[in-house]
Amino acid sequence: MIDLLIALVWIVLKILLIALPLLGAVAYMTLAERKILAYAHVRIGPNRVGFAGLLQPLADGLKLFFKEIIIPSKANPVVFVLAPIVSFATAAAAWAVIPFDEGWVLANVNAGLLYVLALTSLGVYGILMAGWSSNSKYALFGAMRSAAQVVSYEIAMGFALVGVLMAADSTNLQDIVLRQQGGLWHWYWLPLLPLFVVYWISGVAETNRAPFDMAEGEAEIVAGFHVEYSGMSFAIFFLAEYANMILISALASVLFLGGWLSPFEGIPVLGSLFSFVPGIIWFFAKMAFFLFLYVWLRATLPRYRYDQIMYLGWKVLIPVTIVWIVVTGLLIEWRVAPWFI
Amino acid sequence: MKDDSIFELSPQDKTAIDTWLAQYPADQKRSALIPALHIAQKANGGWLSEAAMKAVAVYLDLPQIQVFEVATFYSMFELAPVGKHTLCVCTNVSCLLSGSDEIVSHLKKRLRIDFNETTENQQFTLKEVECLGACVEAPVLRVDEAFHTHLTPEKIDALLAELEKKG
Amino acid sequence: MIEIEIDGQKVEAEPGSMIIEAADKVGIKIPRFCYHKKLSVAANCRMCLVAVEKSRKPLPACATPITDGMVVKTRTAEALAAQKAVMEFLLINHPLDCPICDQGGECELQDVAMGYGKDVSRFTEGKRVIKDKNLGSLIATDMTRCILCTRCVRFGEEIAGIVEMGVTGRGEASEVGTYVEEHLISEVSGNIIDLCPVGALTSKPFRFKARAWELNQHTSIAPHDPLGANIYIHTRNGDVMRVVPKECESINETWASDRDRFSYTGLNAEDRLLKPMVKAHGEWQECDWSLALSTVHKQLENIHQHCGEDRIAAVVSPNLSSEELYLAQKYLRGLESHYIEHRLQQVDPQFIPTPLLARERQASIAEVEDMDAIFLVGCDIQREVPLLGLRVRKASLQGANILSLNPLDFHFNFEQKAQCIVSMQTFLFALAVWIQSELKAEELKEWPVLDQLIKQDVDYCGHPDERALIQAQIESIRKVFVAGRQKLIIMGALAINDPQASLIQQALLWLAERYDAKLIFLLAGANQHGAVLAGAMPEQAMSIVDLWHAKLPAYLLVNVEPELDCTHPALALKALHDASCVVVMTAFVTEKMLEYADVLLPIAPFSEYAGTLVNLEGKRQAFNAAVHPQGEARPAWKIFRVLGQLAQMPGFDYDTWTEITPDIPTEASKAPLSSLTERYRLPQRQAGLQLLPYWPLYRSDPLVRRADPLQRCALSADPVIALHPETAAHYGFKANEAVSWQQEGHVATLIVKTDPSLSLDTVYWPMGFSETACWGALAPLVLERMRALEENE
Amino acid sequence: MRSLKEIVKSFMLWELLVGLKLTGRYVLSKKITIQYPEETTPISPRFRGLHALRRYPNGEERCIACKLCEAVCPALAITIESAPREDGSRRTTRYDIDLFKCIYCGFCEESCPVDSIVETHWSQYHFEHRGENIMTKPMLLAIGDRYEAEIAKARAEDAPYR
Repeated sequence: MIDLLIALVWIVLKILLIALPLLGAVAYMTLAERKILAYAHVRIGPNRVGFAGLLQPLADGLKLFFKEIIIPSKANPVVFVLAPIVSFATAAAAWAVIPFDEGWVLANVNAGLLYVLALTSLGVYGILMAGWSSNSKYALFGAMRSAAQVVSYEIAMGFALVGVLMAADSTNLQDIVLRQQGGLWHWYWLPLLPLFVVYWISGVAETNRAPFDMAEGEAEIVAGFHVEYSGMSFAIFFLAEYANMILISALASVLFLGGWLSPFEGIPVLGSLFSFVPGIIWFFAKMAFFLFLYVWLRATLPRYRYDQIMYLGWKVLIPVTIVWIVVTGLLIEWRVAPWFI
Repeated sequence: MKDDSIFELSPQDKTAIDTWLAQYPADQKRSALIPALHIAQKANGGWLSEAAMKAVAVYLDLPQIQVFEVATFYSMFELAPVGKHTLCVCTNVSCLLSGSDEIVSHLKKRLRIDFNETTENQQFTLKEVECLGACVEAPVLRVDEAFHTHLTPEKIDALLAELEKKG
Repeated sequence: MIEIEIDGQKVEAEPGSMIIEAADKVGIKIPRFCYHKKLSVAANCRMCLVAVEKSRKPLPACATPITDGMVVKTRTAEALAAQKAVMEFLLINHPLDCPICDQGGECELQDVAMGYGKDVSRFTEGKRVIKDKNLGSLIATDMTRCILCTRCVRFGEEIAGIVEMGVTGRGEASEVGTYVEEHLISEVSGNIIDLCPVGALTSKPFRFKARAWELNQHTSIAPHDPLGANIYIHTRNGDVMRVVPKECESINETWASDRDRFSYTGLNAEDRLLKPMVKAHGEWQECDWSLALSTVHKQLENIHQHCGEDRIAAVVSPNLSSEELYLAQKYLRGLESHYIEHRLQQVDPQFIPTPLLARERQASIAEVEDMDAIFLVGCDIQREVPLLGLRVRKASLQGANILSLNPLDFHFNFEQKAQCIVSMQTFLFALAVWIQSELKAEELKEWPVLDQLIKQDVDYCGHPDERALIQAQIESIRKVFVAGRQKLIIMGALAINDPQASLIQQALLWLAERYDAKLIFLLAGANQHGAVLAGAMPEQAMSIVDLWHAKLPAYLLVNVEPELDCTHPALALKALHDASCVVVMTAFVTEKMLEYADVLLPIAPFSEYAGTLVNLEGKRQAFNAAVHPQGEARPAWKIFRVLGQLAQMPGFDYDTWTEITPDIPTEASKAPLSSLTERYRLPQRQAGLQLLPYWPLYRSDPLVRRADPLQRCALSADPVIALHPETAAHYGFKANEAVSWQQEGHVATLIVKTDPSLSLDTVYWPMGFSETACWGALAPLVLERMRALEENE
Repeated sequence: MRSLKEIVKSFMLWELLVGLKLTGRYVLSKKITIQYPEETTPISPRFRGLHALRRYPNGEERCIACKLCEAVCPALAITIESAPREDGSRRTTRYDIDLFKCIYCGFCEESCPVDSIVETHWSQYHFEHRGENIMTKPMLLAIGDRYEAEIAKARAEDAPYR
C-alpha cells in the first residue's frame, strides 16, 4: 500500500518535473519566437519588460490571466470550455514516452511511437470542438481546414515513422535512440534523409504552424478556430500549440538525431573532449535547433494556399515516403553499414 | 468766420445761371452745370463747398451726385478753400522741356509752399496742372483766368510783386 | 436678322445688337465686367476686347454693333493680348485681399483673372486706397476693391431710379460713391450686391458669414408680395445664409427686392417658437406635439359640439402656401364653420379678388413694361410690390404715361403724366366724374350709386373749388389714358383696403371694359390668389371685421399677429381676449399672443417647407424647403392633416404636400352675388379726419418685421402718423409733436409729422407697429378720437 | 535537361534553403531600431504634426477666416464659422479641427494665405475622453503660442525651397 503511494507520489513528481519545465519552455518559446522574428525583421523585439525583455512572457501571461473569458451567446458552452482542455491535455500527455536521457523517461512503453502518433492525432479534436462550438463561421472554417490538414499529413508522417521503426526494429523510443549509437553518421537522418524531411514538414503541418497555419489564416478567417476565445481559454490553446511544437522537435531529435546521444561519439579526440556533457544537454540542443527552425521557417515562408497544402501532402510527401520505405527495406536487406548491420 | 455749411445763390447768380440755361433745351438743364458751378464758385469765394454744390443741384433740379461728379472731375473747380490767387503751373511734356521744373522750384521757394498749399496770408495757392493748351508758349502759368507765358524766374518775381501790390 | 461669324460659328442676331449679345446667345464666353444685359452699355472696363476682321484694333464686344457678315474672333493672339493687358491694368489698383473678401469664390474678377491675369504683378508702386462708404444696414462697401465698372451707378440711374451713386474725381482719383455720407434709399438697392463684379459692394447681413462654395442652393419663391419673385435660398449646415434672385424674365427679371432678399434675417429671431406650448391654469408650459394637438382637438371639438355651427373662426395669413390654406379651410369646414378669412387688411367684403374675374382682363407681369398708359389707383406700387414698380418705371422710360389717383403723392421713381391727389373717400367721386363724362344720362341710370354720387356732389365733395379741381385733374388723366394703345389699370392696397373697395373696383372694371384695358389688383400677401382658389374665405359677404365683431368662442390664427397684421387691431385683440379658446399656429411668439392664446403651435416659415404659391397673374409656382424645420416646428399643412385625422374627417390622408395640390380647384367658383350694379349702398360720407391705414414696406408680415437689417435701413418706416400741414394746422398740431390719441379706452401717444404730399384730412397711419395698433372700431371713430383729444386740451 | 534540373532542385528544397539563407542573414544583421522615447530620429522642418494657429508678433491672431483650409481639407476635418469682429475685421468665431478625421496632409498649411494654420512637429499626444479629439480655436492658439519659436524656425528653414 505504502509502496503504491510512494510510487504514485514518485510518478506525480516525475510528471511535474516534465510538465513545469515544459510550461516554462512554452512561455520562453513565445519570447524566443518574437525575438527571432524581430531579428529577421531587422528589429530588436521585446526588450522593455525585465532585463532584455525576459519578463515579457510573464507579463503576457498575467495579462491573459486577467482578461475576461467571453463565451459567445449562441455557443455550446460545454464543448466551448472543453476544447482548449482537450487540446492541451493531448499535447501534454504525449510527453510521457519521450526519453530525455538513457532511462530518463516517464513511461518506457514499447509502443511509444504509436502512442505519440495517436495522441498527436487526437489534438485535432480540440480544434474541431473549438471551431464547432464557437458557432462562428470563421471558427468553423478554421476547424475544418485544420481537420483536413491533419488527416492528410498524418499519413505522410505515419509512413515516415514506418521507415524509422523498420530501421530500428522497435517502437520503443528508448530502443530507437540506442540503435543510433555511434556518432553523427550513425543517426537515422542520413539513411532516412527524405523521410526525415517529410517528417519535419508533416510535423510543422501537424502543429498548424507557418507556412501551414491555414487553420488560423488571419488574413481571410481572422483567427480561425480560436477567433471567439479570449483570456485564459485562448492562452491554453496557445500553450497547446507551443507544447506540440516542442513535442515534435523532441520527437525529431529522438527519431532522427539520436536523442541524447553526443554527435561526437566514436570520433577520436572530440569524442572524449565532449564526453562529460550529459545526454540531456545534447537532447535539448537538438530540440532547440528544431524549435529555431520552426521560427526560421515562419520568418521565411508565406502561408500556403489550401489547395497547395493538399497537393503537397497527397501528391508529393506520401509518394516520397512510399518510395523511401522501399529503399529502406532494400538497405536493410542488403545490410548497408553502418546503420543496418 | 463764414459757415461753409450754408450757401445760397443770390438773385444775381440765379439770373446769371438763367442766361446759361436759356441756351439749352428746357429738359436738359444739366448742360448748364459747368457755368453754374463757376458762378457758384465765384460767389463762394473761389471754391465750391458742399452746400454750394447742393444749392446748384437744387437750382438746376439735378440729383446732387451729378453735380459732385462734375465738380470733382474738373481741376478748375476747387473743393477746398484757396488763396486769393490760384497759380496753376503746367508740368506736362512741352512745359517740362522748356524748363517748368525751374519755374516750379522757384515758385515753391518764393512762396514757401508746396503744391496744393496756400500761403499764410491767404494770397496764393499753388497747383500743378496738366497741359493748358499753350505749348507754343511754354512754360505756362495760369493765374486765376489769365495765362502768363515764356516764363522765367525774373518774370515770375515781377508777376508776383504786381499781384501782391494789387492785394 | 443678320448673320455674323464668331469664332467660326455662324450666329444670327438682331441688327443693332452688340457682338457680346450675339456671343452670349450661342454660349461663347467673352470676359466682361461693365457689361450687363439689363444695363446700358458703358464700355469702360475694356475687358471684352475682341478681334474683328477688317478692324485695325481690337473692339469692345459690348459696344460694337454687329453688321452683316462680320467676322469676330474672340481668342486670337491679338484679342487675348488685349484682354490680358486690360486685366493687368484692372489688377493694378485692386487689392490682393481675396481671402477676406466676401466675393471670393463667386467673384467675376477672380474668375477672369484666373484665365487672363498674370501670376505676378509688374506694378510695384503703391496702390490706390479709398475710404469706405456707409450705405446703410444692407450693403457693405470695400471701395478699394472697386474697378469702376459703374454697374451700380447705372443700375441706380436706369433701373432703380436712385441717382445717389456716381463716379467722382478723375484719373486715378476716380471713385464710385455718394460723395457725401448717405444711405441708399431704395427698395431694390440690394441688387447692386449682385451686380458688383468684385467685392466692393457686398451684403452686410451676410458679411463674413460663409463662402460661396459652402452654400447649398435651393430654388424658392419670395413669400412677401404677390409677384412671386423666384429666388435662391443659400444654406449652410441647415441654416439659411442668404437669399439671391433667380433669373426669371417673365416675373422678376434678374432682380430681387430688398424685402425678399433680406427677410431671411428674421428667420431665427429670438422670439422664434420652437416647441408646442399649452397654457394650463394660466401658466405656459412646453409640451410635446401629441399633447398639444389633442388639446387643440378637444377644445375645438368641444366648442363645435356645444356651441353649434359657425362658432369657430380661422384667421390665416395670405402668405401661406395653397396647400396649407386648402387644408385649413377643409378642417374648419369640417368643424361646420365657414369663418375662415385670409383678407386681413380688407374691410369691404364685397371686393372680389381677381380669380373670380374674367381672366382675359388680367395683365401678366411681363406685359406691364409694354403698356402705353398705366393708371394707378390707390397704389404705392414702389412700396407694395417693388419689382412691379420697376416694371412700371421701365414702361415709363419707354414712353408710357403713368397716371395716378392716390390719397397722397408718393414721389415715385418715375415721372407721372398726371395725378389726382384726393382723400380716399373722394375716390369714388373722382371715378364717377370720369364715368359720367363717358356716359349718356340714361346709361348713368344703370349706375344708381354713381348717379347718386354725382347728384350729391355738394355733400360729397366739400367745396365746389375742390370739386372743380378734381374734375380738371380727372379730365387730364382721362385724356392721356385714352390716348394710349395698351392700357393698364392697377388697383393698389390702399384702394383695396378701403371700405368702398368694391365700388372702386366696379368703376375700374367698367373703365377697363370701356377702354379695353388690362387690370392688376395688388392683393396683399404672397398667395391671396391661391387662398381664394383654395376657398380660404367665407361664402357669405363678411369681412374680417365682422369676424372680430362676432365675438366667437374660438379663434384659430395661422401665421398672423392680429394686432400688427390685421385691420382694426384693437378690435381684434378684444375679440381674442374675450374668446374662450385661441389656438395660434405661428413661427414667432409675441407678448400679446402669450396673453390671449391658449395653445401655441410652432409652424415652419417659408424656408423650411414646400408648397405652391399663386402670384398676381395667376401663375402657380412651387417652392422647396431649403432647410429642415428648426426645433420642433412643422409645416402648417401637416398640423392640419393631423388635426383632421384626429377629428376623423374624411380627406386628410395625405402623405406629401404634392398630393394636396391636385385637390385644390384651379378655377374659383363664380361670384356668388348677383347684379353688381345694384348691390351697393353708398356709404355715409364722414366729415373731418379720416384714418388711412397702410402697411409700410418692412412691416408687412411677421418675418419681415423681425428682419433687423431691414428695420434699420433708411427706407424703414417709423411709427409716426402723417398729416397734411394744413390739416395739422387746422387741428392745432405742430410737426414732430407727441399727441395722445384715444379710442374706446385705448390711449396711445404718437408722433405727428407733416407731409405736404398728403391729401387734406387724411391721417396716414402706419400699421405693423405695436405703437399704432390702438384703433379698432369702424368708421366715425377717427373723428371721435379727435374730439376726445380736443376735449383733453 | 532544364526540367530535370528543376526536379532535382525542388527535391533538394533549393528554394526553401535560399529563403532560409536570406532570413538567416537578416537575423544576424545589425538592427536599426530606434529606442523611441530615449532616442528620436531627426525631424524635418516640413514635419506635419499637431496643428497650431499662429499670431503676429503684436499678439493679433493671423487667421482671417478665409476658409481656404476648410475648403482644401480632403478629410473635412476643419470646421470654421466666421463673423465680423467688433472692430469690423473678418475673424473666425469657431475653428475646430477633428484630429480623428485629420490625415496630416498639410494642405491646410499650404493653402493658408497668412501662415496662420500650421502643423508643428509635435506628434506625441493622446486623448483620454470622448470629444478631446476636437481641437478648438483657443486650444490651437495656445499651441501656437507655446511653440511659436519652433514654428517660426521651421518656416524660416524651409523658406528658401518654397
